[in-house]
Amino acid sequence: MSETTSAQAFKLNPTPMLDTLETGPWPSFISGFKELANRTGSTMVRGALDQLNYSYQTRMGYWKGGVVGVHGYGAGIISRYSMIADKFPEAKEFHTMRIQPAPGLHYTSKALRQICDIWEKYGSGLISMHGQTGNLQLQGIVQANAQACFDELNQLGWDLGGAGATVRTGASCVGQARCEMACYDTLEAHHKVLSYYTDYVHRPQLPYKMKFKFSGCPNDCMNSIQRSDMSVIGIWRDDIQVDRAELKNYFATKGTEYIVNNVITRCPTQAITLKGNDDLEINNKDCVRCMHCINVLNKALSPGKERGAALLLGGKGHLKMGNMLGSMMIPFMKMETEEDLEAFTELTDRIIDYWAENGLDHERLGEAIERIGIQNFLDAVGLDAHVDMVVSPRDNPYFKADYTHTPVLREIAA
Amino acid sequence: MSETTSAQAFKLNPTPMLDTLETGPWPSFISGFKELANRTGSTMVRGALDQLNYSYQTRMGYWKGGVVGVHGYGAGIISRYSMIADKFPEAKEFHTMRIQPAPGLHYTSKALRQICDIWEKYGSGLISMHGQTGNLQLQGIVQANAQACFDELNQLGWDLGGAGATVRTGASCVGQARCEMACYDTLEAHHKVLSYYTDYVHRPQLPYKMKFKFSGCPNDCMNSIQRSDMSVIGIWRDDIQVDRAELKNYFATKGTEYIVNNVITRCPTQAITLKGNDDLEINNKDCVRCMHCINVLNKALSPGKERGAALLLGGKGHLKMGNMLGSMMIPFMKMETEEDLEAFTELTDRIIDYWAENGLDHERLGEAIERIGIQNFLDAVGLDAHVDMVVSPRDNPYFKADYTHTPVLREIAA
Amino acid sequence: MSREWKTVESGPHTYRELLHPVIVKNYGQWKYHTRPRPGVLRHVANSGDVIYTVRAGTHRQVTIDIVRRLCDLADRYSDGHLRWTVRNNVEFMTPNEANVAPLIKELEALGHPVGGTGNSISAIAHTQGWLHCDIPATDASGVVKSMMDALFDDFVKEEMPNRVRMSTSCCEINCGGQADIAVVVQHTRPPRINHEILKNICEMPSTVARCPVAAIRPTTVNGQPSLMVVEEKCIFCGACFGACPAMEINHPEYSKLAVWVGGKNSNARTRPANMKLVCHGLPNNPPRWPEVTEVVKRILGAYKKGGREWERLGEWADRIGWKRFFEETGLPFDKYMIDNYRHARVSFNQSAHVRF
Amino acid sequence: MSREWKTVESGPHTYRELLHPVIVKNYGQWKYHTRPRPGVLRHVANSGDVIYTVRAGTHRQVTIDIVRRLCDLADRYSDGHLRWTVRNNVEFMTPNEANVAPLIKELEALGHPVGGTGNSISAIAHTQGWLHCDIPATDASGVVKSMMDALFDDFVKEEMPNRVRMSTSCCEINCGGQADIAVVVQHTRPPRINHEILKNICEMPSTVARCPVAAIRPTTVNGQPSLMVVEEKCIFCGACFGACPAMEINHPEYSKLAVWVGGKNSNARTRPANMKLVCHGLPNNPPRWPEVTEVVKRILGAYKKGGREWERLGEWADRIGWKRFFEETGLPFDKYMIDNYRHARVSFNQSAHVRF
Ligand code: SRM
Ligand code: SRM
Ligand code: SRM
Ligand code: SRM
Ligand code: SF4
Ligand code: SF4
Ligand code: SF4
Ligand code: SF4
Ligand code: SF4
Ligand code: SF4
Ligand code: SF4
Ligand code: SF4
Repeated sequence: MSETTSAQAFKLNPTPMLDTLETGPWPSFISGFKELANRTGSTMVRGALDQLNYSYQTRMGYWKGGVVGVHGYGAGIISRYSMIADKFPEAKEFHTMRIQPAPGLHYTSKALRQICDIWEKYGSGLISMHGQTGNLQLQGIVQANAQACFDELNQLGWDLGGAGATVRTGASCVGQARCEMACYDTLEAHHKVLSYYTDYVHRPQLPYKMKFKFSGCPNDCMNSIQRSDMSVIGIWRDDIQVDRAELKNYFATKGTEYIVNNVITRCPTQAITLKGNDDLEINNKDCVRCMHCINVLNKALSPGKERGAALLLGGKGHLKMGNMLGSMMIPFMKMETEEDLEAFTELTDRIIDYWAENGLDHERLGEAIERIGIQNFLDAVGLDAHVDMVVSPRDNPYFKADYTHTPVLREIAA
Repeated sequence: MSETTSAQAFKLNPTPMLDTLETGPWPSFISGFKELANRTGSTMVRGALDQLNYSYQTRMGYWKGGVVGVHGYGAGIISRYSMIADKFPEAKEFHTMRIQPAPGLHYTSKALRQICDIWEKYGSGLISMHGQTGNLQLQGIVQANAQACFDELNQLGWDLGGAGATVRTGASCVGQARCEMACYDTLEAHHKVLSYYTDYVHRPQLPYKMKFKFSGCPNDCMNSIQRSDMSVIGIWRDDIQVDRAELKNYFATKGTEYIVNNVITRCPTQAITLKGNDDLEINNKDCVRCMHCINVLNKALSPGKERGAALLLGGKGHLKMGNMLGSMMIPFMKMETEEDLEAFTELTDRIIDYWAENGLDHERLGEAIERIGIQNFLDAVGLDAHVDMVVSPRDNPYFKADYTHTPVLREIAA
Repeated sequence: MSREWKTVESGPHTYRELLHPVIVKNYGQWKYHTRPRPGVLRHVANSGDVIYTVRAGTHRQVTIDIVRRLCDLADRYSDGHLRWTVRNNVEFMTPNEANVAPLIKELEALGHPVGGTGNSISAIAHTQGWLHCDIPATDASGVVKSMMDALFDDFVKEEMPNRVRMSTSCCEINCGGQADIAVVVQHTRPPRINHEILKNICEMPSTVARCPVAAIRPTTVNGQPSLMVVEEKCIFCGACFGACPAMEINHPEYSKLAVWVGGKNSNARTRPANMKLVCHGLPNNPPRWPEVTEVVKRILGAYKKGGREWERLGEWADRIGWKRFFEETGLPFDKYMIDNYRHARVSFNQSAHVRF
Repeated sequence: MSREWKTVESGPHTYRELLHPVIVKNYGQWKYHTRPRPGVLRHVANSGDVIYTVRAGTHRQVTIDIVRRLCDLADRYSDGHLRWTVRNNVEFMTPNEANVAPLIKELEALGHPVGGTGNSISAIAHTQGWLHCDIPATDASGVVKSMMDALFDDFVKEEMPNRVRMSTSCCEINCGGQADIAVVVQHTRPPRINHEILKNICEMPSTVARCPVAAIRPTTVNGQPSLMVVEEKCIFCGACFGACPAMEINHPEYSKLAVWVGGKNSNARTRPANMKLVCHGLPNNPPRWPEVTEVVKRILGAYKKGGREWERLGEWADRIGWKRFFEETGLPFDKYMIDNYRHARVSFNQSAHVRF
């Protein structure tokens, strides 16, 4: 029920600026939009194209926010009203529904077709696939259609994602589904954890946004360290597994020079040494789990057997502080059983609760920890400090240790 | 004229705590003090020992400052009055005269004996040789003797050093006097620059202290990068000089393995490559002048021929910010002729003037630059920005460039 | 509106039934992979099973028509299964090697380039821009389309030293995330305050609090409580505009584009690193932003030439030194590229290490 | 007092006439050096001239008697020339190789150990302490004498991986400067305010301004303007005490000693680096501070064992990782060692790099 007119009467308006984007080898979103509009006769898409063309001409944006939602939810739809609806009335409403996809962004054609059909019925037919946070973004719906559209989607198992001061939609790498590097089941962890926080996703009740991202190994294909407050990165605790035969093969086919220059000398901690002319040895005590040697020699080397995940806190974008990368909090947690995942959410609960109580309005977790001081944070959430949390111990003398604190003496006496 | 009594009557008081420091192989300052007191019968030294012993017992210090000076100077003497003169009246005054030694801390026995004689006449006979800033510290004089003592020293060419909000006494490494690494004449530069700033040394008129240190090469034997606001470090601009014969010799005597492990692999930028089995090549474009290869192979390698100095700004101790290391301002200045040194002080004048006008009370140069912003600082002192000033370009977007600033376009158009 | 359906707060969609059967069978049991050609991965399981992945670029801003066509391909070549990557590429997985070549052919016929794997330039992560956001100064989709047209070859080939990740963001907030090369809006003037609308729509205390440098102060304008910006303090970040639409930071001329390089999120070899500013003041020049593409091409050209195998862009610049980076790319370094924000000091060259 | 002399503001003493003639002759013309034995350097000039340097430890807090004795030696063995190093060692330079052995013998007889060169532990830079300063919490000279007694062997031998520079400071200001190992006072309580003396001696605005965290506030005590410290904010740094003696930070029990490692000022190999906190809460335990020596010995023992040739202490810790540093030294890491000051974030492990 998007606003359409009869197909014969429908004609797009001139969009000279946008038309220049229809040339060149890379897929043109403008061509896609036009094709859709022409087929469906969507005036909303026409209006959006007109306004976009106008933005290209004037080099200014013309959307403003508002409040659009579905019953019982406080988030999930990004509302957009045109500031120049007098000029382009066809796109005066142009809201986006953020749909949480399955972990790993897996679909069947059947599931996608169902979405397309519902979206053709209620919305513009435009989709952003996917948003940077990981939502399937259905772009272009009027308020009047939102509830009905959502209800149909929801019946098929789709739910809205987060927006505003909520836990946001999660993201997980393909992980064990297809990747030999995965140290835990990212899809399952994503699914469990985000399901657990459903209430926080739908109803803003936090100081600000809170993102979880799940990467199966330190390659961090989800960019979790920079793009999420809670970055869950797969890791292993024991030795790198070595397939000696495959290793020999690599030396034979790639040559020693290649392996020296591309593997041995590139290990960040010089944990790998050449043995003789055609073998190498890894000093696992020095290995910092960077993944590089495994990446290059992936047939011969794999993460160890004792696998789990590390939790890094406080990654986020530019706002107020500049880019922030998450920092190491827990180097290793098992992530295999139900109980492991419960222990995980038990911990993240404590962290979120603390932040919810102590964070300022619009202050991300990482900023709050920095402002409040990591010592206070650790004490409050019941975590012990350990040296992996830092690159090196502090280099300024401005700390307040309790004066009774003399652990070293006990040690030395012993 | 230090307060003495007749030698027979003189007896030290018990100092049981201090006496424990008279054992052990390292020279004992306590034994030295006692020897002196016993010989000269100095009651001031006795009082100082008594008070020091009391400090050892109570674990507290008992000196307070005041104002003691010589005619026409606003600095140079650190005044100390005992807070417990009722207990230890003999050391109720115990001031230190900071004397500026010759650059490089060179003496003749004659010059030192003259000082000793004057100091025996007017002061306690205690000397701190040297203070961390580089002063010859004559410790223990009463106000009444200060002017006469100074006058006698001054007649021999000795002058007071800085204290408080002044340019401080400088420090310079042994440099060209005895070191093959020296890239400029540290002694001469020290002498010229500090003489030039004599007025600033003697009369507090700056926001806070200002230290110059002169190291002849990046080994920085004067710790200038951490201990001085103006760190002047010798450097060269052309290629490292190689004595091929001596290099061959090193390979022959030390062995290739030694040179690979201790030189080639230790170069911070991998600028050195092994050539064949017994030679090496330096890619001088990648060399960052760290000195390491020259240090190890000092017979074969030397700094280039085009020598000068770099200026780093803002090094200092803990106060308020934590340790600060000086940062690169000018990578290369010639330091050979009178004119070179004048150009140097012309530049440091501009820096000091700017800081004098803009620095807050008790704010060191480095802190001021940080607070005010390096851009403003560079503009004000008329220096161009260059990439050597940073480890890498900024990683946060919070900069204000003028909107007319589009240098890149000109470049690209060209 | 009358509703029959009672919402099920189901959270993320279930995934198990969406996975290809070969994946379900070998879940967590993959042994290694190879890349038979750009855009194709071949994963081998401990069981001996093999799955081929064909990756193709998309418009990201797609439509139901485009999605349906991709579904057709999935039905034909990958048993009805498909997935998207974090960089908006689509992936088809099939155990059937024979499907690979025809699938590629059809994808290319539809205009979806096959590539983006290994040491290629993958699709550029980007953001809403003028199409949908309420605070953008540019149109990320358009900038990206323009750049990808120019970088097309490096998407379908694997000829860079290592993978290249790029992003483009339409305001300084940077929803596109950091990347090897990122194009981000940069404002060059303080916000102008629209006092007309401010009084009706501004939550003034939040707006004041949003400013990272406390440049916004309460004031009175025409007898009404309003806000003012202390120009000397303001760093043109636009954070206030996100809090209050009356803080008009966007401007057709004063809002520019900047280029950042060396962002790295992976832990491979070096620790993850923040990206650095290397070019700014580029005009916001729709519909094709040629200056941006030119700068990006220069950087990529120099990296391609000088980077060692497996060396990410930032690692290359760190190795050769940033002075050389500017030399090799021909970009000018200027004073604005020296940090003067909170942690400025740690980026200063606190050493005598210099190159001549 | 009547004066005849009119001050000559001469600045630093002239140096030319103080240099040994061989030095004057070969000034700036040195070619290389060797170390024939610990404590002895042999510099060779382009001219072929040679000068031997004999370096010996001193008490730093010396006396005219000690200095005169050293002058005697200079007259006898180095043509009346001698110098001091930046670490308070004395150096005698002679072109005459035959003078070296007897000079060493006499120095040792006088109690001056010969050494401190090359990869030895040189003398410990230190500060005034209770002997002279107005703000010290300990006596640096005593701590140093105690440590050097224990480290004597490593001064006269060259058996460490690289040179070891140490320092000791009697308050947190750290006049001793940073070093491979530094012992620095650490306060564990806020200053107590002595309101009695405050009103007479305190320049209140300066004292308020001196506090790095704005913990000092004006207040009224017994009707008089005075100061107060906000305890939650105060970081026990003692900066206020330097500005005003009424801010009594020193305390026999609450003032402790901390050990820092890895400071490096030279540019050799790595950039200069700040030293890091590795042990704190050590009691201020005169006259011998045995706990400090014990901790320092542990650190040096581990470094001596594990460090590679030319590797400074901090480089060693960086290479093996700080986790291993704490394991090898047996010192406990604790939460206070995590930075929480201005640049805290840059010291966080913003990566998944960990060792197990
Ligand atoms: C849609 C999306 C861009 C896209 O086209 O993909 C987006 C769009 C917006 N982001 Fe974002 N962000 C999007 C992913 C991100 C990411 C990337 C990520 O999540 O992986 C980041 C960086 C990581 C992070 O969380 O910091 C990001 C950092 C921000 C920020 C800065 C947060 C910060 O603390 O630095 C803001 C500003 C704010 O929240 O006030 C913001 C705000 C916004 C707002 C809500 C602007 C606003 O305040 O009105 C944008 C709404 C646009 C619209 O009309 O739909 N967005 N934003 C992405 C969400 C799609 C989705 O749900 O899947
Ligand atoms: C005497 C000396 C220690 C020693 O025994 O060697 C010393 C002693 C004092 N220093 Fe220092 N500093 C001494 C070298 C240093 C150094 C090292 C250097 O200069 O190479 C530093 C670190 C580098 C630097 O300048 O930052 C140093 C950093 C400080 C600071 C902290 C400055 C900062 O910004 O971090 C203060 C505090 C202040 O100035 O308020 C200070 C203050 C003091 C005062 C004046 C304490 C005070 O405020 O009353 C001490 C006087 C002690 C006395 O009774 O004589 N002293 N001070 C050193 C000077 C001797 C000389 O002139 O040769
Ligand atoms: C499909 C995808 C995950 C997903 O669930 O969607 C993925 C899949 C793989 N990544 Fe990735 N990476 C994916 C995004 C990323 C990202 C994030 C991004 O692109 O935004 C990163 C972090 C980038 C960064 O550091 O900023 C990433 C960093 C890596 C690395 C580390 C590379 C490095 O040297 O720094 C590897 C290791 C390697 O290349 O062998 C890797 C390796 C791989 C492997 C080889 C893992 C495997 O064994 O299967 C997969 C095929 C890679 C290929 O394209 O050749 N993947 N990978 C993502 C594909 C994005 C795309 O369409 O282009
Ligand atoms: C005499 C003295 C300079 C002076 O004018 O007083 C000096 C003299 C020499 N230094 Fe130094 N350094 C002197 C203090 C320093 C300092 C500062 C300090 O000790 O407080 C440093 C910086 C320490 C730091 O990084 O914190 C210093 C870092 C070096 C280095 C770099 C070492 C490294 O690998 O990091 C070298 C290079 C070398 O060892 O070959 C060096 C080399 C040398 C050489 C070999 C230079 C030469 O060719 O003549 C001299 C003999 C060194 C020796 O002891 O074996 N000198 N040297 C200082 C002796 C101090 C002492 O009595 O122990
Ligand atoms: S993060 Fe690791 S486990 Fe996940 S897809 Fe990337 S390489 Fe595989
Ligand atoms: S994973 Fe990284 S750190 Fe570990 S051995 Fe391999 S290359 Fe080295
Ligand atoms: S700083 Fe350089 S020139 Fe000066 S003494 Fe040390 S090594 Fe020699
Ligand atoms: S001086 Fe340092 S950077 Fe230069 S070549 Fe030698 S070791 Fe390398
Ligand atoms: S980068 Fe800025 S303008 Fe673009 S979508 Fe994100 S918030 Fe909106
Ligand atoms: S643009 Fe940024 S700095 Fe300027 S007033 Fe707004 S929030 Fe503050
Ligand atoms: S370290 Fe502190 S107490 Fe010691 S001399 Fe310096 S200022 Fe005085
Ligand atoms: S001790 Fe330091 S933090 Fe505490 S009040 Fe004094 S100056 Fe401020």
